[in-house]
Amino acid sequence: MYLLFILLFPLLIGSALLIFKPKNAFVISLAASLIELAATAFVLQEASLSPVSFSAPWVAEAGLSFSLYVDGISGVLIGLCALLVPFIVATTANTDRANNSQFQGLMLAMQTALMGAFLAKDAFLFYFFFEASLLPIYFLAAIYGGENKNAITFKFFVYTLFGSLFFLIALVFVYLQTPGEFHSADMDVLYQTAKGLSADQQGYLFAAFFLAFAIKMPVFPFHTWQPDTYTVAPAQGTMLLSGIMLKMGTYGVIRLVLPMFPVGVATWGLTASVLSVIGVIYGSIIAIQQKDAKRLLAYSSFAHVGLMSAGILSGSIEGIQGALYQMLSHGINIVGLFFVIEIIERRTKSREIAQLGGITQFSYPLTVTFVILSLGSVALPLTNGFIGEFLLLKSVFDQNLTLGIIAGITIILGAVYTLRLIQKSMFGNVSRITSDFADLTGAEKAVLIPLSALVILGGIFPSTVLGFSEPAVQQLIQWFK
Amino acid sequence: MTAIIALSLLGILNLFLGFWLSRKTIQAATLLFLVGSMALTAMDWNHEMLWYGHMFHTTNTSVSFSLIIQLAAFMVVSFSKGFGIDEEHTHPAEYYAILLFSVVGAILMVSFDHLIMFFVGLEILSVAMYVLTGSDKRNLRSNEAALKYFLMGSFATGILLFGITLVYGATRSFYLANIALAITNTPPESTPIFLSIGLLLILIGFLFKISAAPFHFWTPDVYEGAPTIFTMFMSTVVKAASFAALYQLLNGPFGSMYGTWVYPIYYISMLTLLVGNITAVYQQSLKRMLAYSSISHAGYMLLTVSAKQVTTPSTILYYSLSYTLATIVAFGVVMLVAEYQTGRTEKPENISSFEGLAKQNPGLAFCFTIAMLSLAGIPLTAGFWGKFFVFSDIFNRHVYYPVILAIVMSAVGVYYYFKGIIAIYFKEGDIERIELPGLVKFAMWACTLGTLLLGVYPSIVKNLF
Amino acid sequence: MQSIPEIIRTIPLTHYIILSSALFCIGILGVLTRRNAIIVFMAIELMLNAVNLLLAAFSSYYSDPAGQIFVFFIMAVAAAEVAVGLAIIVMIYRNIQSIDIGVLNKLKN
Amino acid sequence: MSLLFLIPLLPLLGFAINGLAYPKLPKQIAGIIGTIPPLVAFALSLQLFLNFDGQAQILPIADWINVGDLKIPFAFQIDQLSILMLLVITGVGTLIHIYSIGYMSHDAGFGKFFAFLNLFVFFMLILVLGANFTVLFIGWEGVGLCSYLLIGFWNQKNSYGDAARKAFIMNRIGDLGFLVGIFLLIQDFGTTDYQTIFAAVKSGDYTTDLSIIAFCLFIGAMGKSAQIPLFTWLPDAMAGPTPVSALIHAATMVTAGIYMVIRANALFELSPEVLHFVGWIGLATALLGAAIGLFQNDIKKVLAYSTVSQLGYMFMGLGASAYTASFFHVMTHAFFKALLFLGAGSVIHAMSDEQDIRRMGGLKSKMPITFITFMLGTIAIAGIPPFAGFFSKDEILASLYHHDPIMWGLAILGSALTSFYMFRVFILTFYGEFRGTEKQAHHLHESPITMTLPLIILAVFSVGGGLINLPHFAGGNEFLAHWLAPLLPEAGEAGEVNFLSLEGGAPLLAAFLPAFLAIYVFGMQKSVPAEDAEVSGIQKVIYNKFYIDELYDTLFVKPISFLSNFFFQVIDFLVIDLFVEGLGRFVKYASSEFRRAQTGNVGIYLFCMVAAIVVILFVSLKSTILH
Repeated sequence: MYLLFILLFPLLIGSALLIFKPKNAFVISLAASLIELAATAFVLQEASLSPVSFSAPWVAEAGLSFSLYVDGISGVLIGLCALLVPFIVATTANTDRANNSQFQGLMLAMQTALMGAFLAKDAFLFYFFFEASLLPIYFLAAIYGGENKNAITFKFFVYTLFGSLFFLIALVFVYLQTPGEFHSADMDVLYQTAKGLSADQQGYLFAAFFLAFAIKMPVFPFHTWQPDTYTVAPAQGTMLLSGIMLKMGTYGVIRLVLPMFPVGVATWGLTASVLSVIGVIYGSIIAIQQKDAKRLLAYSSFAHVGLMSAGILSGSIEGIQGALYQMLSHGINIVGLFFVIEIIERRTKSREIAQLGGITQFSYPLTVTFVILSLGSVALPLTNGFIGEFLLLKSVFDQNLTLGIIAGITIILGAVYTLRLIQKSMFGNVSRITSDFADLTGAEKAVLIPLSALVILGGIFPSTVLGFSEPAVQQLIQWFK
Repeated sequence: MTAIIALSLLGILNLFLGFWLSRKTIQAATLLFLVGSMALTAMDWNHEMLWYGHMFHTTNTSVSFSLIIQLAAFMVVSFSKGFGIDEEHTHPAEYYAILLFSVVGAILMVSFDHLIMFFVGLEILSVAMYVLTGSDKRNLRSNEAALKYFLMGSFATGILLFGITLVYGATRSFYLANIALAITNTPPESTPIFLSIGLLLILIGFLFKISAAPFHFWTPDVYEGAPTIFTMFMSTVVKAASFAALYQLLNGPFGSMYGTWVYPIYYISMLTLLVGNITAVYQQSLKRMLAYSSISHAGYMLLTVSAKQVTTPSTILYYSLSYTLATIVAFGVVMLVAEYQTGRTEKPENISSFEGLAKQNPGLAFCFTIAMLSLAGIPLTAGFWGKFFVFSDIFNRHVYYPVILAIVMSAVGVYYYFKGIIAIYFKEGDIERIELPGLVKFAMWACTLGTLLLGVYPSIVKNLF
Repeated sequence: MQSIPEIIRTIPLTHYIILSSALFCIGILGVLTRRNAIIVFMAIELMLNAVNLLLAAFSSYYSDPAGQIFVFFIMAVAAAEVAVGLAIIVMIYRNIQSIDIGVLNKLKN
Repeated sequence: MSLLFLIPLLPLLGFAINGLAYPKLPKQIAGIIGTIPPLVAFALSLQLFLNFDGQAQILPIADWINVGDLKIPFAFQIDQLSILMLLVITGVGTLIHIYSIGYMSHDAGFGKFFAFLNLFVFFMLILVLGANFTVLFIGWEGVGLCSYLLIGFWNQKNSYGDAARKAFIMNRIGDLGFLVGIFLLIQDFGTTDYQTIFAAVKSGDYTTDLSIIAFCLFIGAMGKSAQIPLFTWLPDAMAGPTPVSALIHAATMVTAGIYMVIRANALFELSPEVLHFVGWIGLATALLGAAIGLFQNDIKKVLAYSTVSQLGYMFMGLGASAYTASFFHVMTHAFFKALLFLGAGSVIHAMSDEQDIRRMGGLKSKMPITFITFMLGTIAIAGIPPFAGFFSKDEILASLYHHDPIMWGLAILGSALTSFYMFRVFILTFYGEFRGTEKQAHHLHESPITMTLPLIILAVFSVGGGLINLPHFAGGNEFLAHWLAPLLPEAGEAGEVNFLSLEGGAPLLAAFLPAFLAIYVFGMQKSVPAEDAEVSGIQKVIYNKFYIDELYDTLFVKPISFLSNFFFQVIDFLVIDLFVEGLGRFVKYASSEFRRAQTGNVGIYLFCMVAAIVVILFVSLKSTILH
């Protein structure tokens, strides 16, 4: 029942905001997201003892049930989602979006879609939310986006939808193989059924599933929608996209692809890993010369997620645990980093790296938090990013030595572009547009400082999360092997 | 069953009311009649019965389809306030009466047990549609549409009749049950060849009615030329009724000839999907685009018919309902905006006339968006489940290529449906607030909420039978 | 004195089928080749009559009145179609002073 | 022992206080808060050292990464090696903190500076205390971070920022190798714990080729300890404040690579080819560094290349399995190089930030303490007995002599070069005429006590540091060798040295002759190095560091920049996206073609229908008709 609450509560408040258009949307939205966080924390507390589930009949005649489930794996993701949304809401403080009830309402609606995808136990319910999440984010980006938003967001929408249609068709295929008059799309049943398919079928199905998730993540070469969309979307939209939404792709691979198609993964996993690793290097290299800070981060996110994908596809416990942890870390880091860029853009009206400089002289706290978040992003030990990347690189390395080393180059390239961004924006000479840079406001600090603290805490106490997810991952691995 | 008698009588009554009552009252009366007939129809629920010497058969399936048809008619009538403002030349009562009659025809089409009954129903519906298409007498486009529809429609009727005749020749009966018996009892080698020919010709007659490629050519022209309110009616009622009838024929008497009819249907549905979706992309007129969209939806539904699963009738029902709800809203909004834009812009039905609609008319924009999403098959809307049920039905047949094409084409579909959404939300335009009469508002929101409800909880309809 | 059905049965069924198929095809050809709406319409009527003929033949051969009853229905419906069809054609003629179907191509693409 | 956790914790605390309170805290308080942690840590380390019972101890602090079978705890290991490192880090660290109070007193970023220094000490302590390679890696990257922060400390200047980034990135290249080494260790041993791994290695309980692991780890060391080919960052790192150069880029961080190899000596011992490689890399670096050092005119650059070169010596020692000797040199080098840097800092401080030795001269009388201590440092590094540098370097050379005479010979050459350029710097700085501006001359003064006190203390150690491992022939008992013996393999140490033999005599000659030569050239002839523009020929090549930076720029930086633009503008936009967008365009095109079928002519529509009917009938009934 709690699960139902954490699923529907944001939507409820969100639609109320959309319909009644109250004046103080910001307070309502923030309060709602905090209540959601508290409720989720409570659920996670329960889930750390044993998995929590909820089930209700849904489309009974098609064997679909409205079943929600929190175990170690989905718990991490709903935790991430519930944790980040309050921050993302808070980033609107003191802007004209703060009391824009439409904006806030769409964000909360988005939260429900994301929570739903992570909570779903029924594969179709997952798909349902997987696609439904496109709508609020599409409108967020297309209404509030920047230059050339129509074409870009449209491309994003059609592209991702296109991918997920293949997922749908493959899912229907497996679902129809399930026993019983009405079949079933419960994930456990699907695992069982899919395992019995022939190697060829597993291969095709793997490809269809992975395509959808690869576009969502994105994995090379299905990424061309991503930098544009991240750049054009409003900061909060970008945060939702990169912080949480892309995790639906990685989560989908963990939740569905690995347990359903072990043979498919065995046959095609390496190919997919290679693509992922190409993305890691490719994205990092492109990021090095980017002129637009937001686009740089977009490519860096592309690079990071490639490593997660490769780690997951290695099918090892380190890979999956590392990916889960990295999803959490990456979410925190990238939200913080995009917010830093947003802050700079608010004050200077520019994201052009070459035009910035010397900001540290005006805002020490901004510099410190920016550096900490960046360090998380370059995976320095004792930051959250290190734990994830360490485990991920190890898993890729164990799977294939060469691939692992190539993927490892990311720690070098990551440092190259991240440090460049820091230096050109924070350090160096003050430029014309940064010459009257105002220090952080209280609301901005209230976002950046906790996020930075999380970066460090995450690097020191990973076992809280890793221990939480370990049993579920162990179970998955058992099944996978 | 009593519904068709009631509707026929009420239709005549309507004609008389036209002498005395104002337009508004007649509209209200028509709505009332439809509600009444729906109640009568609903009374047959769970009372399976044969009527008129076994020529008419009420089952739960037929009752559900009848209800959808009447629901569609109800919504169309609700939207109809704007039709025939020109009092001098139009007589609204006549159109309402014709609408009611055509509903009778459609109900016959979904409940027949005898080919004569089917033929009569089909012709009542068709002839009524010819009239309605041409009802805007002064408008050359409407004239042209009517003539095209009429010529091609009666041509298709000829083909269909020849098919029925050949089947009769081969099976010696017009009763569906007897035809089925005759086909199964005749050994394949002694089956006359014209049985197959007859079946195929009947099928072709249907393919014309549901506007499957390459028998779809009339659709865009007629949909565009006809007054929007009747396009709305045509695209919903005719389609639902034809699909129900097609299913009943193919899976009833001709079920054992699966091998003969299924391959043409596969290929034709693929061609339909391709033509409908691809051609829609380039359309500038929203109305014409919706016509192509209707063609493409015929492709999806044809796939289901070919699946021949236990779940097929409920899938067709669900799909028809979701398509009906969305289409009514879509055409409704097109109609309202085009009415507003008439005189303001050159081509009131073009997408460009819709730009900026959302600013002053958020409700209208929202309903339109939901309709488009549903047509595109995005989750949260009824259209998603429609596609889902179609795919799972057809997959049960282990048929893959048509499905893959269908998937690709639905991505193309997203492309053109979103052109409408982008226009109303993200393009600059200065459309003022459009005042909506209460009935229109009601119909629009009812359809929209219905779409959403079905999108979240499809079981309400899907497990009716 | 033979009854009419018996007389009908003196000619093999195949001949009826061939005859009405031929008529039907002539009707189709007429539809395809003519540009005058009235003539096209007449050709369609010819197709319907081919059907009627065949139905009557089958009906006689099978001693089943249903076929002939169907003929009546077809005739009735055809009459209704004629009424509507001619009205449409007249309407068009009034508007453009022509009933050439080739002229009507405002709606396209 | 229970207070051990305080040793790294205190600097962390200092960092936290100074870092959080940075702009508000007054400088005096910031200085004290910054200096106390290393001081207390030094005291604790000393106590640890004195009470050490010879048994290595593992001190688990907390669970860290636990995934499946992989368990990596936060754990400290206290043994002979880490205790000595603790002493060096906290000891030298404390002195440099004290020195910085004076040196940085005019700087606006005073508090921040101490925060970073504390953070560095923290990471360095983690590095040496870690009980497994992963914890070592925390420190390893952490010191890299601090190095980055401190090199770019004066962040307004873009070239400093570039130097900082260069240091971090080159270190990261090495770190990747190190990381791969860690992964290989985990693959083979399932853990990164020192004790487990070394025990397994010693008992032969391993499956993979250890030399690959050793090689990967050594790549890490090459980055951190600035060996060829990853050495170019170290001279650039002199952009940082001088105390940083002394602490990080001379005394402690750069020796982390040596520490790591000594720590993992069990692995390296079983990979002789890697050790061989280590030796040759060390030798090449030593010679290259020394050669470049010959012609540098920036006092800090000279010292930087000297550091590169000395690090090369240490690796040479490792290559000859002379772990004690190398570690000995680590310690003495920490003393005299820190001393030299601090002395240089004192000079620079006095010269109002002038670093070019051609603008100095005659400072002897103005800065007596700096002069004397710098001289002692110079003598020590040149290897003149009985100063610390002599003993440690001689020990390395002696073991090389037994290991590989060619290497030994080249090492002697390097040693001679060292002696020459160090005396060159020394003479040019302190003797002769003052060659700076009037303004600088006016400002010249001896540094404050906070700066000179560390100089004096370090000078004492530079002179007497040799006592730590005084060989038997000099009346010592080789304390260091005995102390470290439990951790090291049996063999590899040199025996007695005879000063009349080639083995004993050559190093002495190499120390003295070049020194005299330098004194003659720069002291008596009073020649001053030429201005930049006048340099030519081979000298120009050397002066420009053999154009290695330019080479790297052409080989790596430019191609990657090119690739970046190429990927972005060509692959992304023209290839991949064109395909994606092309699909859309194709659909549009198809649409525009398809719609032409809709001619509007009923006749054609009907014709299509009939044609379709014929086709359907024909195809469906083909088989039936043919039968």
